[in-house]
Amino acid sequence: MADITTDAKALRVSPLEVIGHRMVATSSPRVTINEIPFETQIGLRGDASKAAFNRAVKSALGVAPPKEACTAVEAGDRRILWLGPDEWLAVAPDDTGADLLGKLEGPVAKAGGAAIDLTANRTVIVVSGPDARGVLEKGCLHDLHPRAFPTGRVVGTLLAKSQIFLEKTGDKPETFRLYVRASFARHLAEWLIDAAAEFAA
Amino acid sequence: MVLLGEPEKAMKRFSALSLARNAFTHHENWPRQWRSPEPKPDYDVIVVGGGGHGLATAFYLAKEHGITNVAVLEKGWIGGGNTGRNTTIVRSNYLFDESAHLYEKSLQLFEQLSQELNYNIMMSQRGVMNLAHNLHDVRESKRRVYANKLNGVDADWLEPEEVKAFCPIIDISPKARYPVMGATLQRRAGVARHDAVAWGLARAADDRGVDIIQNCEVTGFRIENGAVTGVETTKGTIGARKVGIVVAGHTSVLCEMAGFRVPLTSHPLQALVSEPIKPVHPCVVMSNAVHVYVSQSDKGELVIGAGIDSYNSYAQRGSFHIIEGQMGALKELFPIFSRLRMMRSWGGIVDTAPDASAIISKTPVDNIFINCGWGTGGFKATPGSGWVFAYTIAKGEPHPLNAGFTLDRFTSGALIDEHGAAGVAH
Amino acid sequence: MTGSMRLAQGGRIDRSKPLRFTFNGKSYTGYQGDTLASALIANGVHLIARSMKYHRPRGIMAAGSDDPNCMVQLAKGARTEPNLKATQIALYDGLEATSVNVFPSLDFDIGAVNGLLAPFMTAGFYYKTFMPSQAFWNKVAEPVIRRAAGFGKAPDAPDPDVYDHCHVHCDVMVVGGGPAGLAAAKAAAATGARVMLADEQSEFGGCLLSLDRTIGGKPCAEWVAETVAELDAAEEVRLLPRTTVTGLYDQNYMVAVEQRIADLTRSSPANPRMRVWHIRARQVVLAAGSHERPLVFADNDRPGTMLAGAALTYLNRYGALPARHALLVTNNDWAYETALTLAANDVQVTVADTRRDVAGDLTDKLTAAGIALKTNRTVTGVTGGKHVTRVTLKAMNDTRDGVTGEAEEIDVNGLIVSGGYSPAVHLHCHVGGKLAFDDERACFVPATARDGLRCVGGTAGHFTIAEAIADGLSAGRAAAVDAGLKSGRAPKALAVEGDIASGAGAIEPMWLMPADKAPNRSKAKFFVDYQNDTGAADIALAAREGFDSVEHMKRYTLTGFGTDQGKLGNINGLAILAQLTGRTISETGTTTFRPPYTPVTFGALAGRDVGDMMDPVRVTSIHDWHVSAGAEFEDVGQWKRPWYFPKAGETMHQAVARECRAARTGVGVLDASTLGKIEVTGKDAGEFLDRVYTNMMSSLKVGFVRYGLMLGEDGMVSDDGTASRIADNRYLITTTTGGAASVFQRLEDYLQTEWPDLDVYLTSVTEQWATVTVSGPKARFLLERLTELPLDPDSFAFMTFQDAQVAGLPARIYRISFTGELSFEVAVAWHHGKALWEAVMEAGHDLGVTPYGTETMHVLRAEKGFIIVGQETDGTLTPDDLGMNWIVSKKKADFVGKRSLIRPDTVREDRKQLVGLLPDDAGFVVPEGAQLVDDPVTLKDVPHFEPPGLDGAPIYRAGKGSPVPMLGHVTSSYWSDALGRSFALGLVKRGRTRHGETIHAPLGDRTVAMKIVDPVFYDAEGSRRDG
Amino acid sequence: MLLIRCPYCGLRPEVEFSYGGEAHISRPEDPNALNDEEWGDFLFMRANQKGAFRERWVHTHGCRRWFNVLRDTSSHEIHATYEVGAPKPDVPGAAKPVRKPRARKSAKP
Repeated sequence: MADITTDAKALRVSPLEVIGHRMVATSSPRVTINEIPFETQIGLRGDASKAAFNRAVKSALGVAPPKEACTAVEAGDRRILWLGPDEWLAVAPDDTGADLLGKLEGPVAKAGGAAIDLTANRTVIVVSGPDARGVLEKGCLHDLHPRAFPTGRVVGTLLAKSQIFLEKTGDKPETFRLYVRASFARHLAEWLIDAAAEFAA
Repeated sequence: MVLLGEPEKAMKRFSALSLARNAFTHHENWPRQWRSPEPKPDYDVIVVGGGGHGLATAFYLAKEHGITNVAVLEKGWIGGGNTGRNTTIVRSNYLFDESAHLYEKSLQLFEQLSQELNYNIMMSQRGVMNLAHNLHDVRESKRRVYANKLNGVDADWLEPEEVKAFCPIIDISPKARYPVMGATLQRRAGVARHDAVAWGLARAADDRGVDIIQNCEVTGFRIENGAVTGVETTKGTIGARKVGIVVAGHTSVLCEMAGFRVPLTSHPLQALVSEPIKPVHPCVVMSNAVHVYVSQSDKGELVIGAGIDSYNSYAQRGSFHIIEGQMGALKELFPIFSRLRMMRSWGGIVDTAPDASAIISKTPVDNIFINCGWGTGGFKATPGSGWVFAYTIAKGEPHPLNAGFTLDRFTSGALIDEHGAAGVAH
Repeated sequence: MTGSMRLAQGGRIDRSKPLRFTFNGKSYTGYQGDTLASALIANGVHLIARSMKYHRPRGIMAAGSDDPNCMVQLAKGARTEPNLKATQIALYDGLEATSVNVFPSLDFDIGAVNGLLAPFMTAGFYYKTFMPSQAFWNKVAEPVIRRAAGFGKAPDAPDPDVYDHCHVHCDVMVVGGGPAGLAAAKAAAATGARVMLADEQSEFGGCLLSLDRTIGGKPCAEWVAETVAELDAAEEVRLLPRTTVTGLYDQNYMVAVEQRIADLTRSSPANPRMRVWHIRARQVVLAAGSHERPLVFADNDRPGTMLAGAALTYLNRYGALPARHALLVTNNDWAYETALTLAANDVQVTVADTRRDVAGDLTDKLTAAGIALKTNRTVTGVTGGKHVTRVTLKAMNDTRDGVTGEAEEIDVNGLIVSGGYSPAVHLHCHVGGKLAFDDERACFVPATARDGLRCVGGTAGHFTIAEAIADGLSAGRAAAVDAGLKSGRAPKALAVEGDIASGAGAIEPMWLMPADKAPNRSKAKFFVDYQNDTGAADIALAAREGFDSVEHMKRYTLTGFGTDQGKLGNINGLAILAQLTGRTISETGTTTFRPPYTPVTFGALAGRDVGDMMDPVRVTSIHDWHVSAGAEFEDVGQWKRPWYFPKAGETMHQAVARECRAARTGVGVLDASTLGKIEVTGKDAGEFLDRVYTNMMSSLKVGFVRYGLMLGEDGMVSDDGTASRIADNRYLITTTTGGAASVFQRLEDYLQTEWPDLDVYLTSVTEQWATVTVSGPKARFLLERLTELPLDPDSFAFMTFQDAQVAGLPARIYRISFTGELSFEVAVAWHHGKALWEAVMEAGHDLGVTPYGTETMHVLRAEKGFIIVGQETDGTLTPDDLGMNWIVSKKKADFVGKRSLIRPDTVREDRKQLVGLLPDDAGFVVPEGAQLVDDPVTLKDVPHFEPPGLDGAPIYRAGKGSPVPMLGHVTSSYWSDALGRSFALGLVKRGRTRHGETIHAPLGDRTVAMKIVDPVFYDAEGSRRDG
Repeated sequence: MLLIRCPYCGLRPEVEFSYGGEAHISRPEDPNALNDEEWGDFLFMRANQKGAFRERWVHTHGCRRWFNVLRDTSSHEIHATYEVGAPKPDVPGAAKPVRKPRARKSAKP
């Protein structure tokens, strides 16, 4: 894919742009809800037992894909989420997309895998605060207690009726990143606003 | 003080008069509604399964074919399986010809069943509406209405305002998540009292000489030279010239005993009722798209069907989220039901065939016949199913009404794919 | 009874907070902490309701969810609620309650005339009558019966309240906050376990709130307060008062309903009225207590009749005196506590015990309290229509199945009864737990062990507080250990003082009490199920008529079918059935216990899944533009797709005709983003697609696009779409909008389980790409304004794609056409969808660029004879049926569904085939779904179906009653602006051989003749696709 | 709400999964070699045991992997879950499923 021009960048509309202000309005010291739009996301497929695949990923992202199920690894501002036994999601800040994809595509394909741009496929919602868990528990069937869901854990699951990847990124305060498909994002944001009302200021 | 009824030869007719007469004798002269006989050494026909379909089979064997040396073997208590666990809807507005003809036969039998059995089965023809919520629904609904009419089965298409007029408590707001875009209506359809169907059939069959033997579980089949000669039961071996297996959810288990397989899977199907309230819901409403069907019983309970659980099960219970998931849809369609309360819930075991249609057929074993695969829709077929199965057993060949429902369709590919009609449990 | 029955002091009510309320329009006062029932009792009101069948006056029997009688309609208007039990309604200021099912009033109820008809209204009487004809039942009898049935009324407006759900996990879930539950929670919490404790009452403590005991040297109320405070302070303990665990499911999954707002305070998403907790626990401790049983004797339902435990609760917990002159009738020791407590509150008490012998220490206590004790007694009558006034006792005969001696009449205004206790084993049984009848304690107790589930205290049949506390402490600790916690120190044992001993002889099983006459010969009623008016005579009739299975008896007599779910009556009913049929109680067995334990509000079960939250609304990145353009939307699965874009004053027909015209003569634009998209990568990608499509995909060249059909293994068309080869080892395939998820899952299935050796990866990219279709003769002209890429047919061939910048956005342009016109599908990143769309609209402004919706798309493709999966198909059609054999590879040895295409039924010659249909009336659009027949019949002339009889005559036959043979149906039908007439697609038996023939569509009032034609109506030679 | 152990992700609630019916039904190597009855059996005949049953589930909302479960259809008790291609565990008290990074062996014997 061609490089994203500066003009094209300005023309992007994130899935939650129109209701971002309502997410902010709902936020309180007890729980905040924000969209992080346009994070670079690249789907990685491959065989983690192959050194070439690991090398290809590591050289682009600074870290090899995690082998332990349901975990994420971080390297600076990049992270790799385990999604399945041969599937990961590489996440990096906005702006790094084309560069990263360029670095990954060829070497990963050569190692028998695949790297696919998924930047627009999902958007990221961060739910954070002492009551973040209280909000998510209204629709998430996982045990989110820190004993069962430590920082660094990632699960693919349903939140209410939307499929998400749920990643816990911090303990103090508890912080979760929700990766939701773009077409569901608005529904999920509405759901979160509703669920967070109990904890609003 | 043991008050078991005396077995009597002749069935006492039920009527307001007999009720009054018995009141003067403190109701001490009512006989058993069906005897509790010990099994005879052998029978012309053994019907395995004392649900509605099995009892109807025995009744019609006796009534229509004069075959009265018949036993119905029931492992528990009659009418205790799906017959006593369904949401009692009776209708015949099926899409495909074979189904429409069979279910219409059944509906016509239902319409006279109270009189025929001298047992009030409370056949309440209050009309069944199947709602359409999107353009696809509308198209398929109309297709079904036209097909029904050409099959001589009553059917109407209602526009949303007509839906509202027929059932004023439905919300037809176009703003709903899945608005009501119309409905099919079969006015002759309705509900019947499920227990009474089983009991009335049992009483009438018993009166014609059929032995209804409860707490008698079939544990095996006697098969000689490819033909059945009897069944083994917890009450001993019983000889039989012909055997009909009508055990719904447990069909696969019985067929396995008889040495052949059937293309069925057994799933939980749940249902629930609300507390009894004053009449508020005048008809039966079903919705495929939002997965709800609901009527109000004569006792005042809202009777609500939940969906089928995806997994195989014989546990007579399903997963709660199946029920819970339907309550949003219920509340959307009937906003005034929100503050009413679920009082009981239960589960049955439904045997489903790949094309969601029944199997009423000969089998690889001579003189064993099966009647199964009714999935979520068996209750409405009860008398019709018994009628054609009795014919099939008596004649050794299917009746034209069930000719399309034989096992060989899974080899030929001539399925009767009623998934459209049976998409939601009923 | 008149006057205040409120004690001057004592109880847990707050006398400083009086609350005013009305019952049946009359004003009363109660206090904070009262239930409606306790407040009524304190006001001397016992007549609360009428029974269902006979409309007998009824009062308060119990103090909790087990009460069968005291149903009321609470509040008014949209927030009214029927059938609530007065015993469960926490009193609030301004509460309004009325009796249900009474007319014109509770005091004078016309329905009571049914009492006179009682001799006829035996169990199941309705099965025996009302059936002179089907019409009589439908038109006369049933409407009357329906009106008579039911209790309260549904609200007449939508529920303004809000409910929500919560999903939580814990190590140990304790159900019930009485002595056993508190002890269990305490012991479990001491290990650091994550503990949850739920109790249906607003205060924890259970029976301890009504009893006088010493626990660990402290008054029990103090112990409760301390324990609750300790639990409340523990970090990992969650206390849920006012929360009923209504069901236990597989693997320790529980559903519990919390009543968060008990009055008319407005709820909101921030403060829901009820919350449904979904709890997954590693270990469960069931400490749900037990339910007291009444005794079955003549007229045992008079208002003023109350269970002994309930009387104690009203007295001790609410400071409400249930009677001033009371008779206690009992068969057990435990009830004596009530007699002694009543006496201590200056109530004149007599005790009638069914047993011949009562333990010495109890008789001593009675003597000391001045209570007369009569042993070996049965009740033979109770008088007092609206309140008990007199009870008649007789001695039992030697065989204890009849009475002897003189009647003794005792004047009372309260009849306290106790038939023993039934453990609340419901949750144990929800997951298949079995029960055994314990003869010594005369009750069913849990008999099977289940991993992770412990029954303690009353639930285990341990009816003393000492047993309950000991049970709880040990079970709580053991549960925590089993949940993986370290045990630490064993909890200190707690001494309990004040229990009435519970040894052998503490209870004598007593079911149907001996009487003057057998119940069916008596004018009196011996109630078993109060709410349904089921009496011992009904059970006897059921047994007599052969309903001797407990399930049959239950169904025939309705025992246990009430809103109390038989908590009070079921055991008595089955025991009487056992007695009447000469079986033991164990042989008779119980009916099945099923969730919910107590009724659950539908709105609570729905939670927040209402309105637009009922199902996710999926939208494209261009959705907001469509909304502001005034589009009408169509639901396609969860998606909202623009259906058409009406301009002011336009009908749908006009709008669609305009949109079609634009796409055929100018340029139209469609948001096609909803199609499913899957990236197929890996060296075997082509081979894989060859196996799942009917046609060859491995031969596709890079840069090219091919249309493809997918079948099920049954050979029936299941989905369609395009495959584009992006690179040697990389394809992008599209699916139908509705089929995206199922196709993706099915492809993964084949890949993972059937062909794991193929080197292929699938990735869903549906929302990576927004797609805008630009279609029409001016499409190229428009698009050339936005991209530098040459778009002429030589540079950009049909069925190819190229990457380019479009409107400054990185894009991929596909030259494919679903309209037959020159057409480009431009795909950009999802977040660029809106920018692209707006650029197209702007660039095409002077060209009259017209947005079109799914309806126009459907018309345009139908004019070309293109199918829509799910519209032309219904899961019963092969490619050949659709005339699409051209897309079925003859070269491939196998592909999914191939083998099924040569089954006997799929090669049948008279299968339905896709055809075009032209109505003779060119201005008439035949409804989709219309059935097609050969003869021009009219629907109203079709006779009612007469099924063939025993002669086995054919279904289709000459004469009346035969159905009309149907040859197919109309699948798509539209007005065509391009053709200037109506047209349709349909399926007709042997249709391809019948082109030129006429077929008929019988509609409501007319029958439309249609000519069968080729399904391609427009530009059959395909001249327009290059523009 | 069953709790199902995905061989890759661990215990997860039922709603994350979809059901796939009887396990170990192999698509015939050469469907054309089958007669109509045999092909019909492949399409439609399924074991429907009461008791221990080997069945397929897919972790739809999680890792999207198909896997096998040995579950009792009369009690809902799950005896074992195992990857596609892993040896069938015994009934009940089966050996733990063998863990492999990527199960791509022949799915069905």
